[in-house]
Amino acid sequence: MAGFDKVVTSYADAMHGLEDNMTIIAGGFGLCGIPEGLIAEVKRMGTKGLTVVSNNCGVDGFGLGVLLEDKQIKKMVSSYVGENALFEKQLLNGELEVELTPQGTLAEKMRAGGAGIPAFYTATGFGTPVGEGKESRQFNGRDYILEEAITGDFAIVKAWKADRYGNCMYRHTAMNFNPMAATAGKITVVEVEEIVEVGELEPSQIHTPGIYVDRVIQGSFEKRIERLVTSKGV
Amino acid sequence: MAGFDKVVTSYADAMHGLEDNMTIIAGGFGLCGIPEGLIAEVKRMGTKGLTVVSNNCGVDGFGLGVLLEDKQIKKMVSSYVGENALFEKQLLNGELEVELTPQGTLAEKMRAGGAGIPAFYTATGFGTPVGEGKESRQFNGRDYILEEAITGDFAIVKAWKADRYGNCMYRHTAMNFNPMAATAGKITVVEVEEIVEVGELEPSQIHTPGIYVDRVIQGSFEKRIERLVTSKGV
Amino acid sequence: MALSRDQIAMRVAQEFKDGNYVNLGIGIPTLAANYVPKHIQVMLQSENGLLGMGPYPTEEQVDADMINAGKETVTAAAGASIFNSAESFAMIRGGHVDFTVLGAFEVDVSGSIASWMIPGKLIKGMGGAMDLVAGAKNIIVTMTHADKHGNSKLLSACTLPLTGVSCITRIITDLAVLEVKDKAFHLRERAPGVSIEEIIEKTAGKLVIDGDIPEMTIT
Amino acid sequence: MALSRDQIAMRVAQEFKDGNYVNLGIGIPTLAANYVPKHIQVMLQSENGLLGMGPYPTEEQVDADMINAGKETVTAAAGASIFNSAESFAMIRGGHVDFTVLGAFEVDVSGSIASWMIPGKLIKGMGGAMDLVAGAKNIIVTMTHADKHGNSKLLSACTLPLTGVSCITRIITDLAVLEVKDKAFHLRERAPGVSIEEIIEKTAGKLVIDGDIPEMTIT
Repeated sequence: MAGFDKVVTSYADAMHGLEDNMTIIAGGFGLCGIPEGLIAEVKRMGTKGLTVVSNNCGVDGFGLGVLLEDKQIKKMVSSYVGENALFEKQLLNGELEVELTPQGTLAEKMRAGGAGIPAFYTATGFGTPVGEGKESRQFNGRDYILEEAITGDFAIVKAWKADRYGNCMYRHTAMNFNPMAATAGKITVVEVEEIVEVGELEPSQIHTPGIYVDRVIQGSFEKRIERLVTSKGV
Repeated sequence: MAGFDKVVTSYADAMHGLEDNMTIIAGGFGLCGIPEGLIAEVKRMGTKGLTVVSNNCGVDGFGLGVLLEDKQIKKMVSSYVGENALFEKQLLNGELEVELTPQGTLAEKMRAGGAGIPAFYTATGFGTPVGEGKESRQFNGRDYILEEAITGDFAIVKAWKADRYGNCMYRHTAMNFNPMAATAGKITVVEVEEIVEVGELEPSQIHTPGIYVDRVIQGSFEKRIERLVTSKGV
Repeated sequence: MALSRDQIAMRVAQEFKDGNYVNLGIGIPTLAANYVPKHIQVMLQSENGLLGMGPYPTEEQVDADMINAGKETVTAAAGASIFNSAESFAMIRGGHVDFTVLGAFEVDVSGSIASWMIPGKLIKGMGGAMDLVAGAKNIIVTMTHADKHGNSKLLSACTLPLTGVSCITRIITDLAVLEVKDKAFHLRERAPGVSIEEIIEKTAGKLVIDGDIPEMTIT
Repeated sequence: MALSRDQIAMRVAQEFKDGNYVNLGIGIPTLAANYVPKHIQVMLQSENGLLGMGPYPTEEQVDADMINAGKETVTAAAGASIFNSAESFAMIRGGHVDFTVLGAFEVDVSGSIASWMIPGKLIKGMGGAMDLVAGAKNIIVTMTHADKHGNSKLLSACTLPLTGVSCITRIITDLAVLEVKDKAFHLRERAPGVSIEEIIEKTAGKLVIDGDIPEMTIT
């Protein structure tokens, strides 16, 4: 690797440095826009005691759900985790901890983590269990709570196209949490559908500038659909 | 106007509702990406006592600088105002007030204003005159100050292309503060180089979704260059 | 007669004005999209990052990368925009979405809402609901007036953990349209054939009935 | 001999490592871009929203919509990205830029810097300087060691209003390279032909000289 060339050719290189008890921030919404190969590599590595920050925890047997099978996740920070029987079981057993965070607050916490903002005020969650134990305060007569930023040892991200410098574009709603996750990792790894030549992406159309990205790997994706609904019905 | 069609055909309609003592947030960096025709309309209207939030105040005779000629600006919130002799004169006379705000803090304050975040912590300005009188606080052993959001009665924005629904794209570095300004106005007016058909812009390439935009007007732009430098020199 | 789910959705759709940006929650709220009056245009926001949600795709159009907040495959309408989750919630929390319609377990006379968690049952999470109730300019709650056992869902004070405090101003149930203000439910309309007495009986929180209460027009 | 502006820029450029993202302030810092060693690649960030700044344009390439933070016409290099000002400063304040190089009026032994305001003179504003010193991982200050009147700019405590507190770790002047730590300036290199005595004389703040101080290599 020289200069700004961030392409790695093995998943072992892509996730090199991941250790027990680290925090991983993962892009994706449900099964849409998830770094499938990077998740598979974390499973292969068998790393334990992970804190995983992601809007959801996949489903049984796919997405982040596979990391539950060998009890690799110690704590999940998510807004919604209701798609997963194994998750439920480990939660009830006390083998897994969950920190439920409103979806918008979660996205903003990741952005703040990447942007050097240690904390921000939001109305979301005031007066609810989410606000308990958090500082609250009024601005212009309205109540807000203080929420702190999230950063991770690793961020794992799924993009559509990236150039060798790590400039990324996302496709349709597979963007979701990926751009924020990309900014918030000490080491940010992007798994992409297509690696393109430097200069091929229009500068003002790049969703994630390469400065946030440490490693890029060519992936292949199953792209499982969670709820197939067509104009003919479910 | 019906449904989501936001196109207006006169500058009077574009700035309708602007009154004395209102706050205007203006996009642009120096003379790059400024809503030239909307500024001219504010001058024509003669509205007084304005608070203008913009990274700079143009130059003598161009950009926001023209609003100084008839003393329309009461207060300027900017990061850098050193390009303007009339500005200097009115400041020294006490006819004009200036609130100097670090450039990144200014951009973030606008974003926060649009995003429903009333305040955020930043390291920028701690221990400097910018931090004086502001609450400060440590997170992870580092000092930060609390900065509050900015919103405006009007936001005036310059875009490259917009469709009739107000979806905008910006060109090159003429983007700058425009996307944040667009989110922070009670009424957001966008002056564009080209109005395109709805559906012509690729959804994931839109920089400013139309939900932030109230009015769109076709402009024509001089695009004056502040510092022409070529590979042959200045 | 109590309204059906589709009839509640029809009544909800009457609230929309031409040019409104609307976020519809899962369930009855989503059905409202089918009943938007023909002469107006609304744009649907899906909090996973899509403004301008179109109809469900044909089999040929199905794309795993194009889903809504319910994780269903969808399409983008002409004039749609797609953005990241922080931007999506900036839009919501910044008050740019005109209407949010969502379901609830309970609403009380101060406009507080409980919609995401029943202690003792498995907690799935709040998703974007807390952000939506904190951010939208107008929130409409749709729900049945009472639960299966006949217990009112319109209370003096919510008993379940809250989703948001003092944020609900309008409720559309299978029996009535109510406004929430001054620490009371104000009855505005009743479902066709539903008596004032039934509504009184099934409303546990303070109910104000001012003058004649018209029947809803469901079309 | 004291270094020329270009020689200071040459020495600054030696600090860069292959793959660094660098923000260069106006003046001497900008010159450093001309002296990046051939075998390494750096990418220039311009805080108005451009990562991957290229050379000045030819007359044909000039585009009013493509400028740098100094408001000069520029070009975008291959692999550049362009973004809004909030994103640009998220990048800076989030610590993603490896190096910031900027000028200063004064630096003190605790690493505080004054660079934007001289009371009594017209205040033009701090632009992005306060954000840059708060955000970059490594900051290099370039300046003359003393002002025109021979007064040291390396002080025990800054006398002018600050740009940032305890953020400067490295200073490159026309006379020396110094590290700032443990409440002192540590002399690391001296300009060719400049005596230790001259540096001592022109450094008002505590100066630590450990062992032999090599001359800079300026190429």
